[in-house]
Amino acid sequence: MIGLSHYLVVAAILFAISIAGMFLNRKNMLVLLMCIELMLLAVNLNFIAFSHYMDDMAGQIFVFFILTVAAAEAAIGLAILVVLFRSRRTINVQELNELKG
Amino acid sequence: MSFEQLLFYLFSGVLLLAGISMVTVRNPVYAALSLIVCFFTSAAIWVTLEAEFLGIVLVLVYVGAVMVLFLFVIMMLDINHDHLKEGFIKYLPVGLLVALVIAVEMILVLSGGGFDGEKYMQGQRHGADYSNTKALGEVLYQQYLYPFEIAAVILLVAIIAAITLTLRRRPNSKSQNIDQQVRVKREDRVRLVKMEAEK
Amino acid sequence: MSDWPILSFLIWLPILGGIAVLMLGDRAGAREGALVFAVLTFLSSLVLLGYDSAEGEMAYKQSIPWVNAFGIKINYMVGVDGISIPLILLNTFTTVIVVLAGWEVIQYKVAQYMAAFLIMEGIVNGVFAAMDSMLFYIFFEAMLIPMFLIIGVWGGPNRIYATIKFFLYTFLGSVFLLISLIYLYSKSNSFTLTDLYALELPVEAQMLVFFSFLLAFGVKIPMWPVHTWLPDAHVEAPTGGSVILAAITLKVGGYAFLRIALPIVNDAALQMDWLVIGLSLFAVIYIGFVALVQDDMKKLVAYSSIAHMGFVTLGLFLVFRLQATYLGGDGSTGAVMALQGSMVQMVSHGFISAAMFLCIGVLYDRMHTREIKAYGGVASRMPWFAAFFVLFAMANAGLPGTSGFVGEFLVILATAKANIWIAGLAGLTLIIGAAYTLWLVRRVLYGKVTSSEVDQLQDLNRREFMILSTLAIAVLWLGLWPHPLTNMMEASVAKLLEVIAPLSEIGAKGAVK
Amino acid sequence: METVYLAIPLAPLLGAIIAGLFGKQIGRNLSHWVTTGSVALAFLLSLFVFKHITLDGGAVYNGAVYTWAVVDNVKMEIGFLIDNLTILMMLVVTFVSLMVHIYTIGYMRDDPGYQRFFSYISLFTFAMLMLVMSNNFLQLFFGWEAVGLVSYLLIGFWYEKDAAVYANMKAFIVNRIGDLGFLLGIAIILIYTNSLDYTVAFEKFEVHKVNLPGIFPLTVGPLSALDGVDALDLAMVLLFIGAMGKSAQVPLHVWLPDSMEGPTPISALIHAATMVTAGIFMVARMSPLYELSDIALNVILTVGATTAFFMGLVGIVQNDIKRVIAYSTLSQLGYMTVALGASAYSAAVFHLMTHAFFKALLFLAAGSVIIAMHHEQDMRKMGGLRRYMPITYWTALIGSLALIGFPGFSGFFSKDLIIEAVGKSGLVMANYAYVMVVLGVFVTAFYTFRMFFMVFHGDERMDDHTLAHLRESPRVVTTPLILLAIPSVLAGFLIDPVALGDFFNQVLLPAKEGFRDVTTIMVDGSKHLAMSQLRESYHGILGFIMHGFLSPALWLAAAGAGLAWYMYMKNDELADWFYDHFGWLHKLLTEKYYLDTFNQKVLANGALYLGNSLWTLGDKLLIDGLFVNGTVKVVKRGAGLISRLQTGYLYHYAFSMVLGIALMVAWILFAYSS
Repeated sequence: MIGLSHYLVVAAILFAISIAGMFLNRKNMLVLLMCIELMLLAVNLNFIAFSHYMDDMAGQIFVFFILTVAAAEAAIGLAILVVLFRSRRTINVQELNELKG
Repeated sequence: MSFEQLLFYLFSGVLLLAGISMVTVRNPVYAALSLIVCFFTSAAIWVTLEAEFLGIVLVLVYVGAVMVLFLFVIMMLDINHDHLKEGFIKYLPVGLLVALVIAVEMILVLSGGGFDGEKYMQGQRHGADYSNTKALGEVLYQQYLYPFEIAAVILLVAIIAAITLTLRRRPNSKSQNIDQQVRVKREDRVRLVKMEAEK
Repeated sequence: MSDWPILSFLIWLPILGGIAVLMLGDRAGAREGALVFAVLTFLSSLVLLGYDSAEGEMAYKQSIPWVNAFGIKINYMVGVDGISIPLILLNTFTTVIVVLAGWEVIQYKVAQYMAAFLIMEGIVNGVFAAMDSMLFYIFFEAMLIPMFLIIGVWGGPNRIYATIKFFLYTFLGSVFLLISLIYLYSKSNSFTLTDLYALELPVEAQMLVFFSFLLAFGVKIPMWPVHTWLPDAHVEAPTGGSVILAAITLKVGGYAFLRIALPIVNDAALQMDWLVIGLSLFAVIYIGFVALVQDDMKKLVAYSSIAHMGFVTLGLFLVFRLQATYLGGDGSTGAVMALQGSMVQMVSHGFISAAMFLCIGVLYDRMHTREIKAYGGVASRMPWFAAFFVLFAMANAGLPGTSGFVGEFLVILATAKANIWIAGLAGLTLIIGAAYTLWLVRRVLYGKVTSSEVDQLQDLNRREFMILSTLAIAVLWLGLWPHPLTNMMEASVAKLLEVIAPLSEIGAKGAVK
Repeated sequence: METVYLAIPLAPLLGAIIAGLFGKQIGRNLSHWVTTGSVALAFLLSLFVFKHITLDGGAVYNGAVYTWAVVDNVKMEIGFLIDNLTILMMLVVTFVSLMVHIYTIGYMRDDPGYQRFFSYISLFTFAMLMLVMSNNFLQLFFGWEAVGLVSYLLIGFWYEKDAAVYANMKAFIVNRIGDLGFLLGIAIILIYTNSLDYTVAFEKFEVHKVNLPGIFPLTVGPLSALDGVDALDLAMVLLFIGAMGKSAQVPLHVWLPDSMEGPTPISALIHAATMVTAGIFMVARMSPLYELSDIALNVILTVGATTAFFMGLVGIVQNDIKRVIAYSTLSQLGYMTVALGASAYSAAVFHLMTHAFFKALLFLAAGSVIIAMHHEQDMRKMGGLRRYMPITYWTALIGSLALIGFPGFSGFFSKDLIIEAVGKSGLVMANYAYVMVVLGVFVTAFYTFRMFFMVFHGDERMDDHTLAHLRESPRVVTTPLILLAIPSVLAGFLIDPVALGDFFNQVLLPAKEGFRDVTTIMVDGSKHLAMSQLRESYHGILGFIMHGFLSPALWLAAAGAGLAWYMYMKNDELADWFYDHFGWLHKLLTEKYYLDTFNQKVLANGALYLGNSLWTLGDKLLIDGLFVNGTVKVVKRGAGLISRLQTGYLYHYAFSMVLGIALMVAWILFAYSS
């Protein structure tokens, strides 16, 4: 039988992969954004799994909202990326340290 | 191994492999494509979990819109990809270590026994007449109406924000400014100069 | 006339006056305006001399509910007794002096300068008149602001360091004070001082409150080892600032000990009196030696202030021992004498330190240096100044006939009653105090004229002469006839002593250590 | 009468204020007229009081002028106690002061600080009168310190002279050491009597003989030795420490020789005749209390005897004329102190009086010499002045004879009385004291005549310019010399009434049941027999003089004077021989037993060193450096460190977030696994 924990484990591994991705692609902001999408996907998978096994629609509702917000986030993130690239001619995160105190 | 299990392992395997390839490939285009694979396979998993609507939405919205956007941006920005992969090997151990720690920890949490109950072994199965879309809709438009509307507003704001951020006024492009044209007054156009009459 | 809220008048008149002077801005008349307000306040404060000192009760009381929200009640409650009145008079008097002292010297932002002192005056009057601990706290803290500005704006080259040090130091203590007051409120449900006096707390709780009081007021006085802000602040402050700092703000610390700390947490104070007595002795002796080696005149006087204030805390905290070692019979315990000695010491130190700083100001205005080395032989060029300086120096060294003697004398007499050894140690100030003061006199006034700058010194002008002679009269008057002062506070002190260390209880508690 | 009493001190005060504040306006002449007049008035009024009380047998006055303060039921008043002791002191003070005023007109003629000087000495007269007329400890202390202040001002009168301003500071601070003891003594008396009044103290201690427990709560450890000390003993010793400061007894004597930096009239008035005797006066005044404490009396005896002999020795090697007299003053003060210790209070006061006259005379004569020598004070550059300054010569001779105790001169009576009294004293230290005072007589005679011969006899050793201008001082200088010479000779004949008679037996407090009257000077006849024995063996002046010829003192004095004559007039080689063979002694004496060196090197420099190290180590390094600025530094460093964490790189922030998640999950794992 495929139980809830199977899905949760898959989601966890997926989440870990995306974290590893954030470390590995620390220069490329595009891939970073994608990693975030992947993380959200892992989260969503959890929600859906829970929703299914606990027979609660709320989980899916959440996924719905997450998808919405993630889409908005992706749009704005990419927009910022574009603006950034226009002004700095790079998306290399290592060159961006304006936040330094 | 039942068919169900087969599907699960198949999709999960592909999902994880695609995820790994996404974070490791050099070319961001490939990365985006791997991500698309991820989306597809997880949509499939969702469907097996009777979340048909969301599965379809994932494919439509993410694969169809978001990822295309990504690809657009990747191609639009002419980026030196080789340069961006520098330091990959250097950070590989750290990344793997952290990922491993997180994964192990989470798996430990999950396998701690909290989800072992009978209830979590078999999900709720519905009949053929069950409509996931309908069920979702019923909850969404009744119980979660306001959050839904807020989500809509967020999307709208995101659109506006994205447009304003990327909108670029080129100095040498010629266009009409309707607003200014309408508001113009007589004095702005004609200047009356009083001069002494010549004698 | 009896309904006339004289205390509120004394608090708010100078503050409003200060605002009015501020509004005058750089237009001419700021000095005159400030003087008018200062003199007016001083004259009205003389009304307080009509206080009936026989009973020692709070008089001229006024109480208005001020904050009554969220279950917190703070009253605008003011009143004075024989302990507060001399200090209020000292304050109003000193402000007049300070306004006069800055008359020609201050040319930069005159209106603001004068306004700061007027506002300071009102706030300090508030401190001395407050009968509500929260009101006291507010005035206590508000005092910092004008002082901060005075040092920070009109101060010397290193003023920023000095101001921040001054501010943070005092603030450190204040935080604990606030917490303690809130705690006390939570126990007694009142901020009124008399209610807090009546509050019975376990000794453990009192201990914590006591230490926060000690920190708050000890910094203000200041006691060793939290004194190092004072020399820096004095050195950087303009003359007027130094005068107010030494003559008034230090007194607030002593007054607060007497009015707040001792009566409220008397049990803890009883247990910890050895600590404060020790610190006081330490201040008297240690600081005396430190003063000896200063080569900045203002620093020297600042250190001597600390030593003198050591006598104040010594007298205040001796009461427990005095009450405890009471031998019975027709004599008195000496506790009243100790408290009175402390009070007289505070008032007298107000006059003397003000005079000393003004004297240094006189020299500084002419030579623009406070280095003792730069002087020498001033007496031959400024004989009148030298006469005043020697007088005040002698007062500083506690010569009988000057006010400096009275407080020290009473405190030492009372101390001897408690413990002759402590008296002996405290009495070392007779020697050390004379040593550092006279050495200062010797290096500044005496000897041959050392430099051409000194050679060209002009003697006191009419304004300076007037200021210094007023102070000289005050110093001599207090020294030759302190009776009016001691008489005014006697009953009030005795009454407060009943709260702090009632003879009946102290004996029972077996305080003899 | 009260008005008169009040007027006596206030007249000089008024003079001082007028001359001091308005000296410039009223000019030099008016200044000295005002001050001299006011002191003359005080003198005349004192005479009037003398007649009223002493001669006409008026009642002792003991009353308050005003209430200084009432604190804790202790009434502190300013008031007067006028009895014979007070009157004697008043007469001595005002008379010598008057002489000095007159003398000063001539001596300070050319000084720019003329008015100031007159103001000071009148102020001093006021302070001294307040001291002697006081009826309570508060006013006593006031006068005590006030004379110290004026002394300070006067020693430093020539404030441009470094030595002068050094000396005046030294004088004040050394006196302050004594004052500390004095103040503590007063405090102990206050504890037991709850009053600062003399008479209350006399009565209470006379009646109670207290030795209450509880005065030394801190008698643990090394201090427990004091546990059994009687409060009164301690109080009396402490009061005497005050007297040691003021009356320059070893080891608090160091200020007096240095005080010679002041103008000579001051040395005469303050540092010989009046102020330095304040300590003697005080002990005499407190005789009803001192009589109760044998410990204190022994201390007094020892200190006095030590001072009398050893300070006289130092006088032998001095070459500055004023310093010789200064050491002689120290020595004579030692004699007075010894007398006090032997319970011969009246003898001490008697010597105080005669000494005031002849020592003032000697100082003024020295001043006269100094004027003539154009302010040269080194005796080695004088000599042969007898021919040029006859009046000064003869008056100085009278002073010297009085000082060494030549029979018939005032000093003879007083000093002989003291020696006799010490010899008869039954105290433990009496034998030591007796040897010291008897040897002291020899020393006194030696240094006195050494000075006398060096100055007035022998060759003129000064330079030609000075020699050409040598002449007798003006009338205004010599008149006081002559006036002072008279009592220097004759005052001794008052021995019968003053020292041995009932002069000081006025009743201050009538006897309470079972106790004796409290009198001005009280001697416990049962214990201290010296005076009563002397009184019994006294058979008139002549008898006393004749008896003097039999005592060793006179012969020692003669030997001393003779030796001086031989050494300095006849045979110079003897001095060289002594110098060669007793070089170490000479060195020890010229270095004043190394006390000054010790004070300077150890005490003064030690204090400065201590102050410096406390300041730099304690205040600057520990409190400011470590705590105050240390806190600032820690905060700054910490902030710097923490702000370095804020790199600005997104992935660092992401990393920390991830790390946070990992930790959180780990925490959940551990927290919920059990």
